[in-house]
Amino acid sequence: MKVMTMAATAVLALGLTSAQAEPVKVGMITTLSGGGAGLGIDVRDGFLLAVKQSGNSDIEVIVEDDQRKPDVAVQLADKMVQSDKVDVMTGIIWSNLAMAVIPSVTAQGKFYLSPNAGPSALAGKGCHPNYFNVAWQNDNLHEGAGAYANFADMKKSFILAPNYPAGKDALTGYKRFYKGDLAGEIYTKLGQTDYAAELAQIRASGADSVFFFLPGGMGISFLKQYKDSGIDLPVVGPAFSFDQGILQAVGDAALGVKNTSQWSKDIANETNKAFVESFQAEYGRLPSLYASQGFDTANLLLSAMAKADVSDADAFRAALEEADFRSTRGNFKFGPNHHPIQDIHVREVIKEGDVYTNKIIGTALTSHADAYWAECDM
Amino acid sequence: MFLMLQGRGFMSLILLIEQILNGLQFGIMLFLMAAGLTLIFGVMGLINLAHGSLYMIGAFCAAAVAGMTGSFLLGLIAALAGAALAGALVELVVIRRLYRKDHLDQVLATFALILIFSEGTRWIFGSFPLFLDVPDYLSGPITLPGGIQYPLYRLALIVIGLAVGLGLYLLISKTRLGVQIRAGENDREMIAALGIDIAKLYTIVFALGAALAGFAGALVGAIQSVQVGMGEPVLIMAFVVIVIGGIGSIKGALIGALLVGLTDTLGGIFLPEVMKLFFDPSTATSIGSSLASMAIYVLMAAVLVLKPAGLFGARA
Amino acid sequence: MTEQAVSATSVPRTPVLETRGICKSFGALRASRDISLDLRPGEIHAIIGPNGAGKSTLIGQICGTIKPDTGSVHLLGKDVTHEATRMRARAGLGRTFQISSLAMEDTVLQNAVLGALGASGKPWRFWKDALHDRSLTQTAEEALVRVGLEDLARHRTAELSHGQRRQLEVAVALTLRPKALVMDEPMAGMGPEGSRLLTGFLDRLRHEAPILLVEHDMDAVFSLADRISVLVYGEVIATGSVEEIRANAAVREAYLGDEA
Amino acid sequence: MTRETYVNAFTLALFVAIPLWAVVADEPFTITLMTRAAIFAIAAVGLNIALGLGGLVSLGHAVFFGLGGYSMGILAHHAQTYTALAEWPLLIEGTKSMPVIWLTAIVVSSLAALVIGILSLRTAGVYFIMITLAFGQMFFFFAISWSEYGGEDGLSIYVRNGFPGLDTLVPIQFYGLCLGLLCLVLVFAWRLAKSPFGLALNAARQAPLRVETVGLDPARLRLIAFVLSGAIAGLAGALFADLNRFVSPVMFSWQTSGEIMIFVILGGVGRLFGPVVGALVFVALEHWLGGLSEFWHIYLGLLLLLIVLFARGGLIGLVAGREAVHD
Repeated sequence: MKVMTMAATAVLALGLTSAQAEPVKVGMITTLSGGGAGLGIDVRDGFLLAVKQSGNSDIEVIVEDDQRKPDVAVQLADKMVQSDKVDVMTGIIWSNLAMAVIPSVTAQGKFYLSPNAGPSALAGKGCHPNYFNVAWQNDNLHEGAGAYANFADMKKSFILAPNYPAGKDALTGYKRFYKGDLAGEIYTKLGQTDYAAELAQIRASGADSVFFFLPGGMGISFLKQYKDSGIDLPVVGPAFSFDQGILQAVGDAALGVKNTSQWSKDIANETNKAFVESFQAEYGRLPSLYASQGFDTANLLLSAMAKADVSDADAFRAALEEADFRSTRGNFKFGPNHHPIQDIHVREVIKEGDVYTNKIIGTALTSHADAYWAECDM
Repeated sequence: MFLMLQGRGFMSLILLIEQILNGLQFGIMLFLMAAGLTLIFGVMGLINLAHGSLYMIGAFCAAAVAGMTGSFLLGLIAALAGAALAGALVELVVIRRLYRKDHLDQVLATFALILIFSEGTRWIFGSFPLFLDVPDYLSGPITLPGGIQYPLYRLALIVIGLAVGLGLYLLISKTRLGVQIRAGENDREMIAALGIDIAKLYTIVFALGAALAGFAGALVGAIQSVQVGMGEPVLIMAFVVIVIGGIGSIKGALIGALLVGLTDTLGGIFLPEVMKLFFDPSTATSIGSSLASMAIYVLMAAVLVLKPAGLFGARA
Repeated sequence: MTEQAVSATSVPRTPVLETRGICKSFGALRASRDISLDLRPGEIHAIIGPNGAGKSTLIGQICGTIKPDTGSVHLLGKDVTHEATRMRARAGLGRTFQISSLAMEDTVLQNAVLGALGASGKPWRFWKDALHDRSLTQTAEEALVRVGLEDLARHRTAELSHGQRRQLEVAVALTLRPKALVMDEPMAGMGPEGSRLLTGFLDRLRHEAPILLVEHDMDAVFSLADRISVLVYGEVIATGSVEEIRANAAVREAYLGDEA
Repeated sequence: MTRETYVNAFTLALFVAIPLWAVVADEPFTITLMTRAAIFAIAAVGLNIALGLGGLVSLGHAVFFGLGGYSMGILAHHAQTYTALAEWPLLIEGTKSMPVIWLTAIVVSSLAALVIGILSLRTAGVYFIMITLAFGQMFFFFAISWSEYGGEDGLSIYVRNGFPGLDTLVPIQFYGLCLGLLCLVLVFAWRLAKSPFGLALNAARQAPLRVETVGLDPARLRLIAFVLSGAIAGLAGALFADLNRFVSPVMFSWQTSGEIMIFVILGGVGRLFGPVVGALVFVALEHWLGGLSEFWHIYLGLLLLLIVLFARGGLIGLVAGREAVHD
């Protein structure tokens, strides 16, 4: 039933847009195999869902798997620019891959719309007119967590993250807003799976709260072990460790944890509601943060295509800057460095029937911009 | 060092003991993984890079069965059975063709098996991590003498690990299979002379090693993330363990595992603290953490430079 | 006992190779017990003994792959006890192995050239073709001619028969222009014809370099040896001429008696 | 001419013909792929000196590949940010000149190979495999946390480094440079295998005791082989970094070591063109299989397995048979 209605709108939309738009070729490089493939698959599915719903046949999407290897990503980017002659690129999940690919893509005059990674270097001095970030600057969610910690009257946080650049950015972001003292600050090994030693330190530190950024399997391991350790300090973290994709694997250990996100499936607006329903209908699972980012990225692109030809770079850029699309997040606009100015929400992990998910309990930061825009000179 | 740390305020003797306990527990988990690896090398002379995949298979079997039945115990049994079955199958189809080949071919072939197992698992179970939790009767902390709060499950892991170690010791020293295994380690011709079916013995030993890995995967999976690729980091650690202990030696594997467990755990805590004597806290944390992540490899290189065949190794 | 046996023979000149009271134990097993031997210019000194008598251990200590617990090894009057195998080789000690130790994938010529290369002491050349280096190939080819393998020079070593590999072992040793040779069972696995040829060859070779010969083939030993030492349970129980050894009661009891 | 010679000539012809076709057909990405294959081939030819000739199964060649990459990354990074690399004891500045970068990469990776070799060659067999792996892991974790040069994010170089008289940004010109270096390295490896050193090293692999008995030191032969091998892998690393205009700790990972080894075994261990064929086939597979299925690693795994089990001597062995490698 639902699918049929969608198909009908698609045909309708096709008739409306095909007359005006110039065909746009999109190159999507994302992680589809190996560890972390779940994120790339969600971004891809969200993006393609939006394209399908638009019914716009003037958009061609080429999807390639970067295997989470920077060198593969760089070469795929070369291929898409040189051989496929794409106009717009998107899809990269990881900051280190983004740093490898984006500067050269934008230098070659292509547009890049980031559906996930937002390294600080590309928000500040390394910003580029053709680079747009539709997700967040890397620090944003951590800053939101810091702000929430103040709100929740946390005075002595114990903070930890893996020992790599994004981890350092995370702790910096948290500290930027957090006003209390630190009970401890730890960099763990990247890929670490056992946190017994860190948990013992947390227990002994006299902390009143814990902030952590441990993406992927690291976060699952940490939360399970945290619960098992019997420490019952409040935990706060960015949405990455509490996302739909991995929440089921964490289980009860995540219940009640506060996490910060620019998106949640219960954000009350029509676009989001329709997105969650159609995503579930199409793929048979609840959408994740990453899926929403992929979906928004595609809609941003479609909105620009409706206004300008991609061949006219200046007009197309201006159209993108307007961000005239309905975001699943509600309020969305770009700052001067082409990074989002948006609300960062606080969510709590709950159980709906058998499924673990999040519900919004408040807003940590309203119309929040990143800390680097002043350094951006374009 | 202890005094210095005490001076920093939040390091106490209790904490130190707890961390040593953590190191031991981690070491014993590594031992479960390393025992199978070293057994397989000792008897068949095979370097099995795919051992980590069997660990992963164990965890996935446990998660799937525990998810369906709600019983952690059934999950563990499934892990043992699943990994042993996968091990026996792989031995029959691929591994037995590798015994006569050199290490180079073994490395490449078992590397290929990793690719097949990892992507195959992802194909079956999808790209998202699975759920496997500590059973209720083992969850939460208990209080040890001296007021140490320690998770019951981790204590159980220590006990199970030691029990498996003891079981292996008895198996090898007291049973008929053990006699055959020891014969296989020392003299291949002797096995034939004893009238033992070598092919069958090898399949059994490989399945046994696989079952140990799968068992470890299931036990660890309950407090970690059950996901594709979970086996590789552990595999490398297990190799570090058996190389330090001396390849083929179960005793070496146990001692190597405890050494690696303690080095890794205590290094992660103390190196950043030590660095704080020389640098400002933030730099110290960062440098100390980098050194800590290299610590076990430095340990291994140092052991090999001093004892080129490991601590208890007989042959190179 | 050994003192007496040595004095019974009369080879005048100073020894080329000498062991003085070497002892070696492996755990409880005493593989060498106070062994003093020497090898004098122009002679073939055979070492015989039953299996497990410690012949291989003795050779290992002479050539430097095994370190004696006590005692010393002297080559051309110099104490080489603490020198590595390769240093002894450079000083002029040639060796053939009981189990052929050759580069099997390489050609016969390449193996011989390896010897010449070792003798030249200059392996650190990375460009010029070793098989087109006259200074190396000449030595190698001469050695092959001497053992009668020149026609097989281009063949892979793996294609050689057992006996031919033995010949190649000898050829490689010859490329070093050794001052003394240690040969570990060179006749093993050879047919009667091959043994006869090799016996004749060694007979002539002794004037070039004296030979310490470990051999099971008693016919060869008795026809070649100037002196024989009998090793039993790690101990030299007698050293003397062929006649003396044949006549020695202890030897007959411990060793020859078993065979007879 | 043996069949292997024909296979070698055919391979070389592919390395010339495919990119030329790509220029004509305006398929620049094919040139990029061929450049990737050529660079991997250089690294693998380097490894083959240690592995094929010396019998040293090193699972740590990513160290040298990575050091070459970081030599390029660090020098170019300082050049593009106009900062000095070191001011004391003497002023060292960055550079964007490929020859200088290559030389640095070779020197740095040789020195590392010397130190790692001295320590690792005390061991043998599996222990050697594992100790080289351990060194690789040390460098990997160090690079990840070395925030000055990007840590896990790595370092991006915005413009490819320069070579006198060439525009390296033009794919075919950079490819020509890489192919030229590959040929140089091949000639070197070919001469090396036949040289007195190569002869001795080859014998040291098959019969170490024999080599010692003729008065040579197998340990030192192996060490020099390891250093030469590392130096070539380092050169390849510098080129690889320049191809991607990017370096990251991934270059140090044990998977990288494994892949370089795969190139060698896939093509044929100890054969001059084995690594070249292996690298070419691997890059082709990665490209085509990757396009066919998300789960292409399964097919790659199966293929590798078949080769190990049924094609001794790698692909070249399969086509050309087991012929004399030398002479």
